[in-house]
Amino acid sequence: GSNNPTADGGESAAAGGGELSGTISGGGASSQEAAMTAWVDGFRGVQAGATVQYNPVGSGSGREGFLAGQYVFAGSDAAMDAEELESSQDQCGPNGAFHIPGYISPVAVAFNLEGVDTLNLDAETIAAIFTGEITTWDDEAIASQNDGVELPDTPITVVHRADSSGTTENFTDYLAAAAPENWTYDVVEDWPEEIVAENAQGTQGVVGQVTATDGAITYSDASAVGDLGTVAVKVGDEYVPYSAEAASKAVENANPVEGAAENDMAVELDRDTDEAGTYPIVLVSYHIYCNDYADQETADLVKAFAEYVVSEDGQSTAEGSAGNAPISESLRERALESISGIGVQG
Amino acid sequence: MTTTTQQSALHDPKSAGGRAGDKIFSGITLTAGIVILAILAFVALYLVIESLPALTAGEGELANGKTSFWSYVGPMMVGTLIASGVALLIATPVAVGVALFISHYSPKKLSQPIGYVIDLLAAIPSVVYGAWGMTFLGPLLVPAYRWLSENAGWIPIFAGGYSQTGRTLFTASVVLAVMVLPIITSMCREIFVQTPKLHEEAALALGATRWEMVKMAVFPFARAGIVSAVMLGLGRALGETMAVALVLSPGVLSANLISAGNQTIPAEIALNFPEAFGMRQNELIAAGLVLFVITLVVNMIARWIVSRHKEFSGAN
Amino acid sequence: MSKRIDAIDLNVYYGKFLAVSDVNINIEPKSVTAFIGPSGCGKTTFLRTLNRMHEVLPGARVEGKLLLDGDNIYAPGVDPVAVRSNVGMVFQRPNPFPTMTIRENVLAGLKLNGKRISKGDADAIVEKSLRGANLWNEVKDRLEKPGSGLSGGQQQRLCIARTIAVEPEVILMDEPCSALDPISTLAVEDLISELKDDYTVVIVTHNMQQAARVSDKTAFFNIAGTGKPGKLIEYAETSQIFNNPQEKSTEDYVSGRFG
Amino acid sequence: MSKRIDAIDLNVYYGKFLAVSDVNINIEPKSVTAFIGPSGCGKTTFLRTLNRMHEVLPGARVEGKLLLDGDNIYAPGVDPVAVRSNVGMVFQRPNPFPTMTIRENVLAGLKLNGKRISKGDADAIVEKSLRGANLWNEVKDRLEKPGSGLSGGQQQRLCIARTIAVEPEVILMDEPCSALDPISTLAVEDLISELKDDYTVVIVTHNMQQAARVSDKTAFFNIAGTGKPGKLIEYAETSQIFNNPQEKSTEDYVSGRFG
Amino acid sequence: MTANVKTELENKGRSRLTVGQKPRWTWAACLAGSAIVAAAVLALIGFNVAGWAVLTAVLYVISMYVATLTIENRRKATDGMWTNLVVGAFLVALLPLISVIWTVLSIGLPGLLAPGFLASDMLGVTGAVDQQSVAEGTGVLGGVKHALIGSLLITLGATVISVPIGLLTSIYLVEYSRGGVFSKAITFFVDVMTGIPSIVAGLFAAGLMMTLVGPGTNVMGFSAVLALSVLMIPVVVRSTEEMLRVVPNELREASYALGVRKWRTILKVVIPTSISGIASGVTLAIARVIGETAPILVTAGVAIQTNWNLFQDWMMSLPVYIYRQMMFPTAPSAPDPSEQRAWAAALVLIIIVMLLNLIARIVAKTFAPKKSGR
Ligand SMILES: Nc1ncnc2c1ncn2[C@@H]1O[C@H](COP(=O)(O)OP(=O)(O)OP(=O)(O)O)[C@@H](O)[C@H]1O
Ligand SMILES: Nc1ncnc2c1ncn2[C@@H]1O[C@H](COP(=O)(O)OP(=O)(O)OP(=O)(O)O)[C@@H](O)[C@H]1O
Ligand SMILES: [Mg+2]
Ligand SMILES: [Mg+2]
Ligand SMILES: O=P([O-])([O-])[O-]
Repeated sequence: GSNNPTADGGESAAAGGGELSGTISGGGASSQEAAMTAWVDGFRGVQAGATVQYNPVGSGSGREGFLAGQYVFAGSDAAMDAEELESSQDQCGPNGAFHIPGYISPVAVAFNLEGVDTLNLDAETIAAIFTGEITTWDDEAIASQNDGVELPDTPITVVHRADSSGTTENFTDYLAAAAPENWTYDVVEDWPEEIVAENAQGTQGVVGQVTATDGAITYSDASAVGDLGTVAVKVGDEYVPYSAEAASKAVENANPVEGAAENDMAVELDRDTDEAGTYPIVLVSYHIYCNDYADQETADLVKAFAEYVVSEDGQSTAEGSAGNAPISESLRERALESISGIGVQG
Repeated sequence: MTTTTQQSALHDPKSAGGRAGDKIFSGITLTAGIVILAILAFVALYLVIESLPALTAGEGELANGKTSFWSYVGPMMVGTLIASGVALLIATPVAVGVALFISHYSPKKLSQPIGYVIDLLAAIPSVVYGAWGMTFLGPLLVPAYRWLSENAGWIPIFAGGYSQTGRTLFTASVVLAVMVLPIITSMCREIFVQTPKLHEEAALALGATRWEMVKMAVFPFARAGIVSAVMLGLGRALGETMAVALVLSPGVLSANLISAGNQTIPAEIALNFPEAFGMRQNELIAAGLVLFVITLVVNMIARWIVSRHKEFSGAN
Repeated sequence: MSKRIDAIDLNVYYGKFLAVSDVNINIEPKSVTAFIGPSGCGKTTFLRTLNRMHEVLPGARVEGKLLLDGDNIYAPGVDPVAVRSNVGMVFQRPNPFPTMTIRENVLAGLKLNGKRISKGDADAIVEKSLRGANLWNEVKDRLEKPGSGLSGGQQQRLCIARTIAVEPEVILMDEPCSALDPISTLAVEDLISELKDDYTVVIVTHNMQQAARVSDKTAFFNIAGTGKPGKLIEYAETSQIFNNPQEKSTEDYVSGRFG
Repeated sequence: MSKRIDAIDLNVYYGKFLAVSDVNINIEPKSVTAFIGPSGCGKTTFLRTLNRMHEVLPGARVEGKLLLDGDNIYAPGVDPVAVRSNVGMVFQRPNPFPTMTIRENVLAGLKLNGKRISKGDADAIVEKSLRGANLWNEVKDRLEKPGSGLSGGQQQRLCIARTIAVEPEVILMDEPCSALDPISTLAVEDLISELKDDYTVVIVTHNMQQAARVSDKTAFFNIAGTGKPGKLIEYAETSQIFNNPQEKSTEDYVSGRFG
Repeated sequence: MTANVKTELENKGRSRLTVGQKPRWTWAACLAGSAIVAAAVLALIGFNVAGWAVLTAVLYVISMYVATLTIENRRKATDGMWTNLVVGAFLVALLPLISVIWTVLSIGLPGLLAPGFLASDMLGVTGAVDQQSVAEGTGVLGGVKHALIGSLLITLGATVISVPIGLLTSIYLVEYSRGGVFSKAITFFVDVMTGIPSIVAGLFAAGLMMTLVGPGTNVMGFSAVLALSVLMIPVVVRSTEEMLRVVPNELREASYALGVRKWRTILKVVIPTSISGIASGVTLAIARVIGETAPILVTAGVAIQTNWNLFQDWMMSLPVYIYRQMMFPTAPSAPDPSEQRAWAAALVLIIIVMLLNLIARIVAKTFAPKKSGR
């Protein structure tokens, strides 16, 4: 069968000359699935003989599979910890593995409130809403930040993710850093069970639930929020709505993870930044590659694919399909440099 | 006539060849049994090995933040048992009723197509059941939940509010009930129609009404089969992941059927496995092992009940 | 406690196959009537129409009238269950309930009425019925054992006990003694003679001597050939059938000169 | 094509229950032997030991020797299937295969064992066996119909046809005529007399006349009381059993003065 | 005399046998009464159609019971009540069926009818494609060919493994084992396995294949076949076992007495007698596993293009396809095309199982006992 992909940007090849062949497999975060579909398709346009397959089994299983040698690269919403990095030497040789920020996406705080498209909220208020302290939309804490917005007395229904999720982890990380007073829970992948609220499986699940429930609010990958209202988050003195640039900027200004190898681009996001125009609730999903592969063929394929992903073409293809934020020019340069180090073991 | 060519007829070579057929066939069936035993023992072994780290983990070693493994699975065990218990409570009478309808009540011409239609329920993938429960059934039940909460709130299982979205343990149970219904129905139906005509007629000739005939001849004959069917249904209900994961809005155990909260083991595994690694994976598999034990205990009880009446088996 | 039975132009079908045609017969209350005839002539089939057991088989149906004390049991609105509790039946093949004990088998019909019977009464009924069927001595020590562990003849007598336990008004017996030894046969024949005082009894038998011994009237059924319907050839006092039959075929049959 | 049977100290058990004890009997080839006795005395049970059908029931077992032409069929290593293909059996309750047509039922013994036979041969066997069982005329037009749609007597004759179709050397019949009318009974009795020329025939019957008519020798079984084992009381020429029995109980039984 | 009786009857017009029966219109009266009462009750607490139907049904059953009890007797009342309940059970079972089928049909049918849905896979279908088709209102691209073939191959594989093994094992349990330790052990494990969460079966199969063929290559259709077999076997064993057990012993005896060997008796008498039940059990088992998502995802992975080889490379299957499309749309910002594809795929899956069911019934009918007579 032939599907006629009209939006196939394969011609303007960024890397390689189209002479590679073979199959490489990756697995991991489901958040990357839409973007990965676009990359896999786009890469086919660059390297017609090469196939990439990606199994969206989840970040944890992806890393597990990568470490077990099942996948040659992994997608993950969280960076590997020291222990995992160490065990990566089994598959990747003594130089281990490294992270590239492949997929950056703002996490929107989205709500369903008749007639309201956008609200200004600071971190404390967001935390108070999600912990259940603020229970109605016309609460003073909300109203005071939103002059001129007609707020109904609808009760607030908090909807969170039922499954373990990188989105939840990033969102709680933001709350813990920016509103430590109000968010007294840990940074977690599983929503704290002490907070009793509605929940649903997956991004589509929570968005669907909020869309169906008047007065509901959730956090979700911004690409999926559709027509829901979204929150502009207070950073410094201004309220910043989510956007690709603002998200990208947050990653740009992040600090490298302590003790990481030079080519490892795992970052520690600065959630309570004051920097203007930065949207701090960002999900960085990494691609994890080996520094060295067992054979040349794999190394070449992985290298070509990794380069394509961070290339301008790759990033814009993904943006067009998945709605994520493309990485900035400077990040791309660093990433290409890291990728160029991919070699063969021994 | 007395022969000295010892055992010529009883040991003739042709017969020996046939006997080999018997040996081979029984050997094959035995091998199949051994294969099953091996596979299943492997699965059990795998589970035990993978569960050990979680089962033996000391305080603070668990990845879910709980102090002990049992405080983690305990509530989910209860949730699982409630969900599948309620599902069976709903499904069993309906399923047996449908099976009876097909085998003894419906017009003979209709029974085949009706059986086919009910079997259709088994054709629907669990994801679809999940989606249906989440988007259609849940909201449909909300008014009933509201009513129950307002009027029967004093009953513990309805106490403490109700869910606005209908994604509750009861909704999950209903979905499970619909999923196990065809399993129980189909097996019961097949057994009901096997009831010897002789015994049905014996009952009717004594002046039994149709229902009395069913009680006298059909149910006793089918007892073991019904139990087996229910056990298969229970197995499905206990082990169902995707539908529950989609329908239920999980949370801590409240044993309240009509509000959000509670969790089942398979749904917990399905929801958390993708992001799990290391100890978290061991915990989830150990939770699976616990589910095994539950299934086993329930089945053993069922077998015991059936075997008590073995003497009165319907095949004689 | 007994009923008269009148069949009027009764045709009995299995689906399209007319198995018995055009039967007209009047069976007096408090009498024993024997049905005789070659195998396959429709004795069982006709007997089963007398308590509406025929229609239990898929596709089986009946045309004509069958009056029980003047009431047509095939009239619209008549409940077959009511008919069957008045007209008991013992089948050709013994069919005790395999899932019940011997005792439960005997009481099966009584339990239906939902009347609570005291254990004492139940015991009395069980004993009386089993004695009536000449089975008491053989099973009195194992009343709680399954009914299927009995020998063929024992099973048949158990079924007889089960039927008389409910004291119906008419008792139909389809070759009740075919699996019985002479002693049990004798006992059942005695039982039939006793039953006659209160009940109407209809019995199918292949045993001419038995028919001669127990019955007041005898009906001879015959069949012209395969695929043809069975017919009631002659119906009269037993002595007449055996000694002075009006029809040639009856004479041939009862004298064994048939076919 | 016929075998002699000798039972030596045969005890037959259902689990712990000794049903028949201590039987010693010699059955000549090419003869007809009748087993008679009251219901429950173990005739069926003993008959079933003659072709090792007894052991099919769970817990059932046999002690002692049973020689078929001098070979102990209960010797270790003996294949029960070989025994059964030499010793055919007709059951008390007719049991045609419900999945098969009448024709297939007759050919069951051959077809189930995977023997290939040409259609012509098969047709011949079917006709011969059905004629032998006096059923041919009734079913010849519906050979492709299911066997379960026959009347009780027809079913029983079908089972007889099925058994003689495999031409065993010994034929065991458990009350083969109990469901048959006199004509079919006569036919089966004729058949038995014919069979005797080639086969050894053992028949259980409750019908004294039948035993007297068809058998060369008669074995009388009796039982002392419930729970007691059945025993072979007397075994002799049929004429002697009926006219001049040595045992009191035999005399009582055959003259109907029993119990 | 006959004529005499006839006229006597005609004159009487009615008989003692119908005396004391409830009038024929009782049911209609009860139904109407129940409906009115139910409406009245609900009017007090807020009317809704579903509640009204349920309440009417409940009231109808009760009122019929009471009416029969007062006019006739308890036994007829009980019998009537159970008849109503049995019919009611059937109607109740139809409700979710109709509802689910309606949902699937109404959402899925347009997708199924979209040109090329069955003939194409997802190669080249990215979020951009979906967004474009939503924006321009053109037809949805992409199809299920790869998932359809994957599902069929994997299920076929699992069936080929599980049905013989399961069937033979249940034969062993019913016909050969005499309740020994070994058969107890099999029964024990089969019981435990009936409740295995499907994902655990998947993990086991993936782990087993990993040790056998090494990491990476273990992701293939065959691993999924193994996983599904683990799920399928217990269902086959348990249902077949039950069906074999109810075959009357006298048929086995009849066959043995003809000198037929045990194995032939089993194959030619026991199995044909119970074939319809066995076929139902097998179809149920297939229906159960063909809809499994999690175990296939972790064993066979996902794919966007057709793969015919069970022993190499990843493979898509219908349930995984449905699940991914539904929960993780190809274009997160334009989920409609994915949703349409998901429900259309669900419809395809249902149709497959229906066809399987039909085949099983035809098979059963060919061998099943000729039903007729006593
Ligand atoms: N399957 C069985 N299990 C236990 N006991 C049995 C079984 N079958 C028969 N018996 C008992 O064994 C004894 C002999 O039974 P058997 O069937 O051989 O009697 P029979 O002489 O054939 O009687 P009938 O003339 O009534 O057929 C009886 O006491 C009977 O209850
Ligand atoms: N269930 C059935 N379906 C179709 N035909 C049947 C059925 N039962 C019986 N018949 C046919 O109806 C006819 C009468 O059968 P019926 O059983 O009444 O005979 P019968 O006189 O009782 O014979 P027997 O003395 O052998 O019991 C026979 O030709 C028989 O084949
Ligand atoms: Mg008859
Ligand atoms: Mg007997
Ligand atoms: O990308 P998620 O981990 O939130 O599914």
